[in-house]
Amino acid sequence: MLEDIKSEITDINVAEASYPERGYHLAIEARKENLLRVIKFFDDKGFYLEDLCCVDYADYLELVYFFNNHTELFRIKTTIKLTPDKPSAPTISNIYTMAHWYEREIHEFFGVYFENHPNLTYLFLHDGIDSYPLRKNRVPVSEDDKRLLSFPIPHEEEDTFSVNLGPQHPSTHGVLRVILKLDGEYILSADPVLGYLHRMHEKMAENRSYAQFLPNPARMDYLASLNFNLAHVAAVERLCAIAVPERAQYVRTITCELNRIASHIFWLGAFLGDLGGLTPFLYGFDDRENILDILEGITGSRLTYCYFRFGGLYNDVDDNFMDATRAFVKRMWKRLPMYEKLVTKNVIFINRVEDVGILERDKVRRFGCSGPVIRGTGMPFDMRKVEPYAAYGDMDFEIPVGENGDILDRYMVRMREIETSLRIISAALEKLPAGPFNAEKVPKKLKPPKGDAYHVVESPRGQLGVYIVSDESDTPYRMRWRVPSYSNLMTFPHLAQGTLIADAIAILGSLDLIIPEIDR
Amino acid sequence: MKTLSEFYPVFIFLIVAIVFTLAPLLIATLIAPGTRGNKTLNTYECGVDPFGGAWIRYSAVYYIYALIFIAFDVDVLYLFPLAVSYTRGGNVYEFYSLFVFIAVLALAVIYAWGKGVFTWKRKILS
Amino acid sequence: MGKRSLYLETKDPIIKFALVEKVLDLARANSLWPLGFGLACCAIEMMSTAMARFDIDRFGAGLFRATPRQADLMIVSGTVTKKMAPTLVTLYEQMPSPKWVIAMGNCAISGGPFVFEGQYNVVEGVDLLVPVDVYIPGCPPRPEGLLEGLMKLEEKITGTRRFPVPQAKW
Amino acid sequence: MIEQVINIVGMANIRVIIGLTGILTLITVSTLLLTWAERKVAGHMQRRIAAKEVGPFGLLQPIADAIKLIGKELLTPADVEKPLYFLGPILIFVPVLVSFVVIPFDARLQVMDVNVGILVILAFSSLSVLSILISGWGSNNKYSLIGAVRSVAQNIAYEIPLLLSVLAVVFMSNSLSMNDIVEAQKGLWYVFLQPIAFIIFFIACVAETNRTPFDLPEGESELVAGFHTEYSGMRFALFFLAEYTNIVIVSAVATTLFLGGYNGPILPGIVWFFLKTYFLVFVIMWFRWTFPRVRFDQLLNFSWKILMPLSFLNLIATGALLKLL
Repeated sequence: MLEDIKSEITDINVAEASYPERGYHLAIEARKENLLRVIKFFDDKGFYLEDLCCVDYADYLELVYFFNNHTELFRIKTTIKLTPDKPSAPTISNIYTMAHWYEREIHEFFGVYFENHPNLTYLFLHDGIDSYPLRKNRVPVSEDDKRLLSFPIPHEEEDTFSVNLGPQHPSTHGVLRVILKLDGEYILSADPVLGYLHRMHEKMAENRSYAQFLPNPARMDYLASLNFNLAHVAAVERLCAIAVPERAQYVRTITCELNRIASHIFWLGAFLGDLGGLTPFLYGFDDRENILDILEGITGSRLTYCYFRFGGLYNDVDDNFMDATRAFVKRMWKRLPMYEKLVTKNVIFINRVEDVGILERDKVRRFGCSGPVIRGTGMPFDMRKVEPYAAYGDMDFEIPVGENGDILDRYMVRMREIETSLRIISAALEKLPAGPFNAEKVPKKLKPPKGDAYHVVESPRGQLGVYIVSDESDTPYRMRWRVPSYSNLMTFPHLAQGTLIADAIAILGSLDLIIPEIDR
Repeated sequence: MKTLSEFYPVFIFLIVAIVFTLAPLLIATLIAPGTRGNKTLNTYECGVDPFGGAWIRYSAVYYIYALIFIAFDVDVLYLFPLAVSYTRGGNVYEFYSLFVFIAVLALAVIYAWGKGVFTWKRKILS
Repeated sequence: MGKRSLYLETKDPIIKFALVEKVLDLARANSLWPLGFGLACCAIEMMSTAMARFDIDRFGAGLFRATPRQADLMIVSGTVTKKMAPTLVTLYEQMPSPKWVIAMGNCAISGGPFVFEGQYNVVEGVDLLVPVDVYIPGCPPRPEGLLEGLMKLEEKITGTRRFPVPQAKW
Repeated sequence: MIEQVINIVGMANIRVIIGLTGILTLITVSTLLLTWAERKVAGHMQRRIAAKEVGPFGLLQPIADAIKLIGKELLTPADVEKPLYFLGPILIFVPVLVSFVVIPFDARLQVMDVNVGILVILAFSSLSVLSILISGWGSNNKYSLIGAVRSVAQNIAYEIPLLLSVLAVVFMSNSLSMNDIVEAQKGLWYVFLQPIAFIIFFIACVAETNRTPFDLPEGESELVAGFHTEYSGMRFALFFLAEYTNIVIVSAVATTLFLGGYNGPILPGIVWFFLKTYFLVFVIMWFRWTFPRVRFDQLLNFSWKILMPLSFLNLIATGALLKLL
């Protein structure tokens, strides 16, 4: 792979990066002029755009493009430098359509203007913000930019109206607002408006030390807070090359899988609530409360856990946690057939979800979505297998996969994933090694070396990546969270186009979105 | 033969029903406190100001169903006299007329089915 | 968003007897229908309060109404950002008159963990926007905390407390 | 003293007044009972105890709800069609109350024995959808407009199977009067002779009263609160009242037509009648907590493609079998 990249593009310098320290295999320094050629090259090679973010170094702005491959793991970091006073860059939304979302975000937060970008209006922020928030020094929003950013009011037509599936709606699972253009019952176009729960996590990361930032990831995605906690901790461990003892890795795997089951059960209840059936929600919460009690025993909180530390855990796992988990696994195996009978065999449910919201397999590379959304289309793309972290390396489990990518397949993938998680937990419980649960000499004031690192974790919603740039101080210079719900949401306008309202609500539910994770 | 005046209980019930609904509304207006904010009287649309009103040429995709319904509803009412005077074991002529009547009705549904009225395709634009 | 910009003009009912008000308050206290309005992590704890184990429906507050027109209790469960503030004020104003607000969680009380110098997008406390009746601290508060908040609100409406208060023994 | 009253007012009027007060008390009591029963049934089906703290076993809960709703402010949004908006909740209650006139609670316990009883019921049952359309269109809210137009299409779709299944019963009983139908079922209830007609009738009734799995007009998860999104306080309570009374009416008519009204071995007639009616009401509530919601085109096609041909065949089969008897 490296040789044909070198041969293909001549006038950029390509540097090999070692995966264990950096998290990516190749670093390419492109320039604004040949950026489109490089992107075109990656597109032909079948790469998908994993993440696009911007880092504000004092004397230049750097746009960072991460490319990766679904079939075999090869992550490439491509960077271009922009002048800080009037930063502008060519848009790549004509090649990777979903890149226009990332570009709108960068335009709002950094003021980078993208030439011939389809729609540069506000996505996260609102017009009360007068400076670009994530810039290191205060840069006021210029006048023409204000006009560019202001929100266009859809004009009134004769026989179609635009409805706000607004911030407060029973089936948007939080404060997501989607403006639907309706012709009778059919949806002509749906475009989400985000930012109703933007809580400035990335800005906070820049003036908090690594340890002080520990509780924040749990507030980003409150249903999978242990996975987010693990992503933050593992990224810093990769940056400072801290070795984590075996026992801590196993306990991390067990608790993350328990958290995954709890998140999938919550999704099952909320999704069926969107379809009108309310009873599975309460049956699901019965099991979920069981898990919450087990995790509360060792972590101390019910929902927003802060259990992992750099190099290990907060406290060790006692044996009534082990018995409770074994009892839970045994009970859950008996409960799954009940869900099967109550939900999967229900003919109204089958009619509502079969062949609805089909995501074609070739389009998946366009959107870069991940998690059950991509596994529903038949692609076995799971970070626990592709980039094993914690103790997933020596666990053997197979990844559940759907066939034609409709809502029923996404539902089936999540239910099979609960079974896979149960198998992982029981296997990990058997092989739990004794020994220390914390690395020995982890300095209190952590000062990672200069450089950047990218670490990926499989959260219940998909591929969660953390990109940390550190400058040897104890606070990260820039921390970028690549969240799965954001790229899964990008498939919604394509899937909901032309369907009925009831289908669109079912599709929105099947994507399993967590709004604070999208808004960060 | 019951003349129209024989149906006066129905009319009394009608009036009492209206009074039965107006009374609590009157009580409510009397004993309920009131608040007025500047957005209180706006139409509710998930917390944001709606884009334009709701009175538009709403394209009800199912007006074809209404057409078939009108044809049906009238025909089915003609079956009621036949049902009341249906003799058991009498002449078979009544059964033939019933069969023909229903066959004609069934034709309407089959025609609509063939025409694809009942399949709702996904409207893909662009 | 300094002084509360909420313009709210309340007028008393036309007929006002002490007995009628007492009966109404007792009825209102026992059937508070909350508005289905979850913002962030506290919304998940609010949902688990409505579920089988803690069951807020025992106190008559189980019917989560989706429209503000039919709700009389707004539980602000989560962070109120500056983009969400006008929507929250609109929803509060669109609720018919005997209405109450519970600020659930640190974010609703004072902006919680997201208040730092140079923060540009969080309203530090819901009471800057709407008059709040009961504050429930916690991040997120446990479901029992929400139930205790409901009891406190019922005590505020009717003046008498339904259950004895657990005495601190130390 | 009673004689003077009788000859002043006339025997027929006395019957109407007693019938009226009886039915009004029946409606209020049954609505309070049903709201309590709905919460309890929902609770126990979802493994939780519902409405326990307010009065013994939560029995005072519906009364608390009713008084609270009376004490709520009646908000009338600004750009709403005033006459339609006010008329909606009133009109929805009228057909519901009036169709109690012809229901035979016991052998002679009937406000008025109309010889076209069934037609009165069917006529008024199709009236209630008008008030839903009026309130949906009048409140100038996109969600209520979509909900209202949906309820019209749903009512149209399920009117025909309703008529055809009632026809099958009228074929058997040769009379439209409710009393004669119940008398004709003295020996064998029609539910055993006409099982298909009963199933079609019951499904169509669940659709008429907009209950799950056909509750599309006020599908909470899609249309926020459907046609009564803009109604607050007592007006919303009237929609509530009309919905529960509609359920009682629908199950009362089903018991009269198929389960042999007040016929029953030992207990007096009226006890049998209420037992059967409230059993059917329980079944309708049971549907609500077990089925998800049907999509809109499936709802229409289910009626036009499955229920209607089935009722045709059933009608032909009834006609043929009657000939052979």
